[in-house]
Amino acid sequence: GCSGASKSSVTNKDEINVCLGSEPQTLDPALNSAVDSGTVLAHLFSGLAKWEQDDSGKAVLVADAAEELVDGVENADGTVTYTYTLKDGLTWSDGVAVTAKDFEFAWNRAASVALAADYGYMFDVIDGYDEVWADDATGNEKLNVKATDDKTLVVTLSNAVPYWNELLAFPCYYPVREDVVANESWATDPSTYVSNGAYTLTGWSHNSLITVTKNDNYIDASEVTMKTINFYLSDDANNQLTNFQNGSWQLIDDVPTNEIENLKTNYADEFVVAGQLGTYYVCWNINEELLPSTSTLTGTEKTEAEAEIRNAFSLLLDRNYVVEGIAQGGQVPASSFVAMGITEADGSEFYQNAGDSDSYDGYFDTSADAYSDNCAAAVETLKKYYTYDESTKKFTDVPTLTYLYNTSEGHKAIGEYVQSTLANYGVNIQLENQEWATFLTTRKSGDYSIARNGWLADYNDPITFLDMWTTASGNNDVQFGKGDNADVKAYSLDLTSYGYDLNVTNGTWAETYDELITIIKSCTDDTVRYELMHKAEDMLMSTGCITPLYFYTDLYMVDDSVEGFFSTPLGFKYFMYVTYAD
Amino acid sequence: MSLLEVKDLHTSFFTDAGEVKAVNGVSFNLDEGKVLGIVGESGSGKSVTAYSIMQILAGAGKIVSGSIKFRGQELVNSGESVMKTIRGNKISIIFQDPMTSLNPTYTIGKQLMEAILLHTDRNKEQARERAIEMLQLVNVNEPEKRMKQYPHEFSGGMRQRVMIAMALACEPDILIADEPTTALDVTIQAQILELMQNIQKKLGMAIIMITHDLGVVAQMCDEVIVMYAGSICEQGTADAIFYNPCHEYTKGLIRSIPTDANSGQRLKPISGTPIDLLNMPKGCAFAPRCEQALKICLREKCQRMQIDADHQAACWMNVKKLKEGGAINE
Amino acid sequence: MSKNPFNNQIDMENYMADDFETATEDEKSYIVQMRPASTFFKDGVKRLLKNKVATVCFFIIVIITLAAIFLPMVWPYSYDTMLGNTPGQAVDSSYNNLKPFEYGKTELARIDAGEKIFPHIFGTDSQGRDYFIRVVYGTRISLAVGFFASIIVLIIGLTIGSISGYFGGKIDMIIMRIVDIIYSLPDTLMVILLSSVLKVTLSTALEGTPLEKLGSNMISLFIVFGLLYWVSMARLIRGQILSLREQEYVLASKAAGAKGKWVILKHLLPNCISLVIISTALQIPSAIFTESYLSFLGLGVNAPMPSLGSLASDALNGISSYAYRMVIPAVVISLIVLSLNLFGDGLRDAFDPKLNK
Amino acid sequence: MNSKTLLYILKRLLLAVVTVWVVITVTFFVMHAVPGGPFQGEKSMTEAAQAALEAKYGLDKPLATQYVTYLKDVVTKFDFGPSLKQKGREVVDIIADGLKTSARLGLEAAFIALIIGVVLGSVAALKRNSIFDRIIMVITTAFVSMPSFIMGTLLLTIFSIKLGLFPANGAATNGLVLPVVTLSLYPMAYITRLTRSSMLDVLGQDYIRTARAKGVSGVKIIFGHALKNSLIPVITYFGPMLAGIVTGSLVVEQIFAVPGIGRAFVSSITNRDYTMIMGTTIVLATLIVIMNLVSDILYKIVDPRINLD
Amino acid sequence: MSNENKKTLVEVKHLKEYFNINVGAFKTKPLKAVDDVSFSIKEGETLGLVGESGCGKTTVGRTILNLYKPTSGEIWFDGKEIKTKKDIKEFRKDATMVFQDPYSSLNPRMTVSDIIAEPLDIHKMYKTKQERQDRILELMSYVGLNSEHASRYAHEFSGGQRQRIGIARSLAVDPKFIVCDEPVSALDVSIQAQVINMFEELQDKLNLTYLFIAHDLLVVRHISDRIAVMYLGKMVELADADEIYKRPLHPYSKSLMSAVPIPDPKIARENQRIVLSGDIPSPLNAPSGCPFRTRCPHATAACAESMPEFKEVSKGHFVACHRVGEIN
Ligand SMILES: Nc1ncnc2c1ncn2[C@@H]1O[C@H](COP(=O)(O)OP(=O)(O)OP(=O)(O)O)[C@@H](O)[C@H]1O
Ligand SMILES: Nc1ncnc2c1ncn2[C@@H]1O[C@H](COP(=O)(O)OP(=O)(O)OP(=O)(O)O)[C@@H](O)[C@H]1O
Ligand SMILES: [Mg+2]
Ligand SMILES: [Mg+2]
Repeated sequence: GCSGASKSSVTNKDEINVCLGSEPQTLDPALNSAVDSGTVLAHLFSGLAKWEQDDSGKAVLVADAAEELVDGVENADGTVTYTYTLKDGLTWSDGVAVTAKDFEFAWNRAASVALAADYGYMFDVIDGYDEVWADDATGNEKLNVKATDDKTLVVTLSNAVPYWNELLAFPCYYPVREDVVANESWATDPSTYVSNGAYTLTGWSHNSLITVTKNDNYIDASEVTMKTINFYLSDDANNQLTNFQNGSWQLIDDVPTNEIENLKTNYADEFVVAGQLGTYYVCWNINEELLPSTSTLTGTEKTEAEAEIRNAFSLLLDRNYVVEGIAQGGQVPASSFVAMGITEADGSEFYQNAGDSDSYDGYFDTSADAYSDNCAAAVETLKKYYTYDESTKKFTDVPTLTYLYNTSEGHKAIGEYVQSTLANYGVNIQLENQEWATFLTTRKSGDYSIARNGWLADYNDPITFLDMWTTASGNNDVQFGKGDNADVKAYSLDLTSYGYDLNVTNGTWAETYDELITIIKSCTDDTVRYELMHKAEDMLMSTGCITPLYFYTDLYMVDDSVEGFFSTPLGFKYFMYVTYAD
Repeated sequence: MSLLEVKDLHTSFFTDAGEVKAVNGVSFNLDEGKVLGIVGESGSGKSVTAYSIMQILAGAGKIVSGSIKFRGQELVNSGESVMKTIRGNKISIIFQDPMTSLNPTYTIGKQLMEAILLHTDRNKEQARERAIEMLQLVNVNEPEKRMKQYPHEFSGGMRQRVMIAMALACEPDILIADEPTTALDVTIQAQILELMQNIQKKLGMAIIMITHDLGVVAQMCDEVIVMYAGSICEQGTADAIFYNPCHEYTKGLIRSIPTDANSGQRLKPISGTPIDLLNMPKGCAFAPRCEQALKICLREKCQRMQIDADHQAACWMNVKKLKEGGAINE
Repeated sequence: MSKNPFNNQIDMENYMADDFETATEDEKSYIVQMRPASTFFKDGVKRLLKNKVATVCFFIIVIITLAAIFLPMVWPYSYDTMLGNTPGQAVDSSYNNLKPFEYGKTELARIDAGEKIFPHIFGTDSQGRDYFIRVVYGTRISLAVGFFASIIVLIIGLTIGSISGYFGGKIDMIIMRIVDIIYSLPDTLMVILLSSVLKVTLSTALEGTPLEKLGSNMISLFIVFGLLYWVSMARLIRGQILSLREQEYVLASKAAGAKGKWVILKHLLPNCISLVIISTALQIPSAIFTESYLSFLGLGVNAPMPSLGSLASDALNGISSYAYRMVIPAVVISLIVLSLNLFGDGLRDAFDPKLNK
Repeated sequence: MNSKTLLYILKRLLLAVVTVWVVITVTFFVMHAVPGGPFQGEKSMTEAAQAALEAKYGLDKPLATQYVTYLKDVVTKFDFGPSLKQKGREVVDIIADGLKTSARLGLEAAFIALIIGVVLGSVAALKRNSIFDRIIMVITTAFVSMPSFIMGTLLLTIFSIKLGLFPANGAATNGLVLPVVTLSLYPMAYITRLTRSSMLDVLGQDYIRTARAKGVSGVKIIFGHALKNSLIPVITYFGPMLAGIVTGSLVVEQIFAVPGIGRAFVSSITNRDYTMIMGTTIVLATLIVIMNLVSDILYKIVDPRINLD
Repeated sequence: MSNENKKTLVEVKHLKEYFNINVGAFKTKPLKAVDDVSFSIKEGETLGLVGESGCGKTTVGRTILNLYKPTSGEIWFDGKEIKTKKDIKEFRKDATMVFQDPYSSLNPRMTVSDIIAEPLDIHKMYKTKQERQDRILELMSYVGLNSEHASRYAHEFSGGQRQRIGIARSLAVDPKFIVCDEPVSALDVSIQAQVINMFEELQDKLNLTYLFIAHDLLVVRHISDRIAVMYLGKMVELADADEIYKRPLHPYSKSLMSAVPIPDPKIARENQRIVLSGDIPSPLNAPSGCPFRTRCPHATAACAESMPEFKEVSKGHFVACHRVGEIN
């Protein structure tokens, strides 16, 4: 880099110092739900599949502990069975051989009620999961996974799952050994920590440093170039940047927003913006009254009016500014909910196929040129419902709304932007800042009018963005089908053209959207499935309750002497193949 | 040569409100083995005179002019190094309030030994023995045990005795006792005074006894100085002062004490309030309160004049009497 | 010595006869004038004015306070207007992060066209808001927080402290144990709890009042102050009352038949006043500190309203590029706190001379 | 005398236990009254999973039952339970871990502050109203007037980024230098001012005059006679201050990435890690109470007049 | 100076005042500050009360005024026992107090007129502002204060003037009885005489009755009709002023009288002082029997056995000593 500050070059070429975040809550693969600790786990464990970089620099999935990644066999009842053979010579870091039984044990453990892991639902694709979590479950129910012998693992899924291989590479699918995890705190101390991957855990000084060291018994040890990785633990962006700038750390995963502009110029080669599967959006409480008190609209009319109003407000926001002026991390303005990077069966981007316009992607035009027209259109729409004072060019009777966000510089800035922009049109918005846990509770219980929101995909499939909006979903922050909205019959859906027996006009959310998601989940025809998913997104977007702002990116800084480093769309970073340039 | 010669001493405090002339031209001599009493009302500069001799004035206080000679050696402006050898060694002082004059956080023993260690070449053990000896001298029972105790475990009288022991530890030539019994009870006061008399007889040192209690002066002193507003208004032997006061203030003072003689009658107090040192009048400081005040008293200070061989006073009334042809002494 | 001492001591000829006439009472009283009447308060103020540092500090505080109150009324920019954000047009990000005295694009164009544009003295922040006026507003908020919080602390502390000190015994014992307990409670947790509990109750109560802009966080901050930080004030007052109630004038009042309330109101509290003023002067900085600490945790004022603490902690997030954005509020905080501290010290020296021998 | 002191300590300890118990009780119920729970995330768990976890940690029981169980475990087994967030770790271990660093940091800062503060304060008092005194007073007032996050950032920018003298990471070698300095400046300045004013007070006392009259002079008066007496207000301040900074300072720990208890505590609060909150509160309260006791006893040692009642 | 035929105004019977003092961590012990004291004062009379520091003089004075609740014993005023709250309230208008320390007994935040009028304010003893003002001026002229002093603060006055303010305050409610607790001890000899004169003048003018506490025997003797001597909470002797001064019977009174420094060098030189050895015992650990026995030159074993009775040995002369007959 051509930075102003002096930066010492790396002294120990066998070692890389990185910082991905603060103290992980766990290094138990089954319990883990965070990306930073997931990265550490990816170095410590070897699942049936893993990510590697292909020649073009793209991250791809390859077989890891398994001999190869196989295709599933469809059974008569619609379930799909995969049979994996483990490679020879797999061992745990304590020398014991890795067997298929370990996988079977690990998966059942991760999905169990007893563990109640955050990501237990990642196993819901496997046959038997529903029985494990049934209300009348005894605790002895098992997933349909069987180790037929030491080397062979047979797993049956409820139906074909396009992202199955990706799941296999996910930390919660890593194997663990029964005798090791019998000790509840096995994963907190290097002395009891047993893993089967490229590295072993050699040091963990809590809240400051996790050290992993190359495992020479690892089956692909020869490919692993980096001897030691020090994962420093810090959650302060300034602190991270300082350590990067003075050369202590070679990679940091967070930078202070206000420094980005300068970093982009001063550290052009080292400042990296990578794609990430996620969307930042503003979410509206569907039950919040938006119409002026003088309005006489009721029922369906009211619902539709409010949807129109929300969509109009959405058009007033300058997403290019949000991305370039506020977030500044190379994010992409979003006009649909399912994130950029989520691909369809043919490899095309889902978001590019969203909406029905040919001239732009998504549901409205986010290009800078279109902004003025969008605003004008929005104002016209709003005039239908609110009084417009032509002299001041402001609406006078829009009810005061509250924008809820959780404590963070970036969220605050966006909130302030939204407030300031809408204020230009006479819309009064109060900002309310809540501390994280309180915020989550408030948002989940629907105790807000507008809230900042965001969603990161767990795997590359649109369904991860869509099934969260079913009535009963815990992530249904908009409150679709809840509260007053439960009885609103304003949604229509006709799937007869796809061969499904579903045709509802003016039904409730539960009668339409929930049904749609159920159908998508059991659909095995890729083309139809993606079309149905677009339909679901159309439904979501038409309510106006989801105002997408931008698609997330992953910002990090990596020393320019580092070679062989790569990261996946889900944000996992790989240091095992790193070497230093001279 | 006298043991101590104080000549035209002026000491002031430089405060926010202005210069407080606490001592205003005080001169006296002290001979070996004598007891000199200094009396005067509160604030008349008795203590400041004593502190000036020791040069332990508080921060804002300064000796403005004058000379203090100890055995012919000039002490004013002699510097800390000289004073260090004088204080506690050649001249010692006992303070008015024994309650606050001992450091509450150190044992009696430590405080007693400090001066001994400082001024003699005794070692610790010897200093301890000397301290115990001194405690015995001032009638403190169980001195060994007392050495280890703290001041708050002592009664007022005992503390004052400790102060005396401390002052006498190095056998000083002069002991200044600044109202040593004011804070004490009558019977305890009697004890202390008797003790001081005995020790004075035994050791033969000179004592400057500061008090405003004329009774104490009558009992203890050979010679008496009467102070008012920082100046000496009368000086003489005890008998001269008591039986032939030649200054209106001294007269008023003696009149206002309730005695056998005036019991059953109204007292004849000095009227008015004490002088404000910040607003000193041009003439005699006592004039505003003086019933006999003459016109000249308001205008001009009277010099100190010899009445008798061993009696001096500074009062215009004497001049008037003389002028009218009478004698001063009746 | 000579037998007739006077002859050689005084030259009698120098004096006129009437010099030796008795002076009249008037002549005497002419000499002793009483010093001009002055009260304890006047004396204190006099001493305070003599203390140059304290006086200067007092004027700094006054100037800062006046500026915080009146500048926003005349300033051409407002604390929450994003200069680049005009309706119907894409946001002009050239207004963001302006350096001091720089102008945005359209402003430059207008200047070229001959218009006079008021400068952005401290530049703008990352959102294109005039930083100077934000600092002024921040000062206003921080001062208000300091002031109100101290008042709350004062009222509660004074009441509880004087009750505890005056009645003593069991009441005192119980209150002092409560004080111990409050000292040990985790205040971050309390702040979070109170903000969330109070949010619900307050936000409806506040609706439409000027306090609404401050946000419930701020109001709960005041309440938290009231509930948690009164303890040191109460202790202080209690100590003072404990010693005051032993004064003989209290006894004199009781001997005249006075009851508890009379004694507290007429004798004890008036004699605590200087202590109260002083510790309030010193309490304000601590409230400002606490607010800035809470801003650091994200529990301060509601955006976009700034406080000095939130300005500084926001600026941390760009410290190497825009260090001055942190330095300015930091300097203002330090200036206020420094002035208040020095002024408080001066007050103490002036009104409580025994603490300053 | 000795048995009296012992009895006093016993009585105070008893009171301390009561105080800590009340703190536990208040914190426990407050904590549960705060919205949000430990098993929340950006991605919501299914209700079944949440219920399973709550059952696992006993959070499904009535609050009163939970409270009784918790108290019983703490009192009888000294068991603070497992952390609800840091899976597999015991609260005791986490606290011990964090306290190790925080205590070192705090102790170093506190003692540096004490020593420098007392010396500077004494010297300032001795040279009262001199230039030296003025400079000390202005500088210390400035230190007292600067929030620690500003001070910390300033030091970090100067010494770590610009000069590169010290690492910005608390876990590195020499990593604690800057945090210690940051942490010690405020108490140092405070102690300096405290010492100065109480020293001036003591210097005006009669017993100092006595010492001078004995022939003791200058420096010996300050350090031999006045210092001990003027330490009393310093002790009052020092005890709770020590307890305060030994139990971690969030701001400093955050700025310098120090793995201390302060950060752990605040994050346990924002995470609603109930057991961790309780554990830390207990430790903190105990420390404060004990430090208060210790400073009262120190009092007695310095000032024999004080009656321990 | 005979008060024989005057009526008794104040009567104290077997007054006890014990303070509970913390000793050790949980124990308290009664400190017998006043232990069974009886006396009476006639109207217009001055009873002097002397004794060493801590012997309970102040406590007697305060307990009579009900500033401390008596542990036991009776207080009669003007033929009525003072018992109920109402009695006390009324009593407060008839009996007041002058304090030792003219500095701490005046509130520094109040003007002279407010200080003087405080009792009036408390008892609401005036109807109009003017009435109050007139009364204040009247009181000030009683004690020789200038009316222009009314709006000043106490700290601007000298000790003697302050004490006048205090006295004016105590006169505000037109009392019959004043407890003077060492009112001149803090004053200079020359000022002391002014104040003593004033007390005497006021007594003549207003027919006041005083309980005059002091440790300066010369003063007490000058002002008192009768003198009571206390030692360690007990009354040891009570007689006419001249009688006790010239013929003290109790060994403690004897030493007390002889210890007074006489401001006359000749007498002082000849005076045979009885100097007691030893210190005053702490009232917490008072000696058994006669409290004075530890310092008494005449003490015998019997003295340790029982407290001698306080009995009248000649007309109006009470003593509490086992050996009163033998040693004189
Ligand atoms: N530190 C000081 N600062 C200012 N003025 C002082 C100081 N010490 C003494 N004075 C003034 O000097 C004058 C003389 O005081 P000094 O103590 O000598 O009186 P004194 O005769 O000893 O009285 P007392 O009998 O009360 O001890 C007093 O008016 C006093 O106000
Ligand atoms: N409020 C109180 N609580 C406890 N003890 C007290 C109280 N008031 C007085 N005492 C104790 O009672 C005893 C008698 O005190 P008192 O003040 O009556 O003595 P005194 O004769 O007036 O002494 P002095 O001459 O010093 O004024 C003393 O030992 C004193 O310590
Ligand atoms: Mg004196
Ligand atoms: Mg008394």
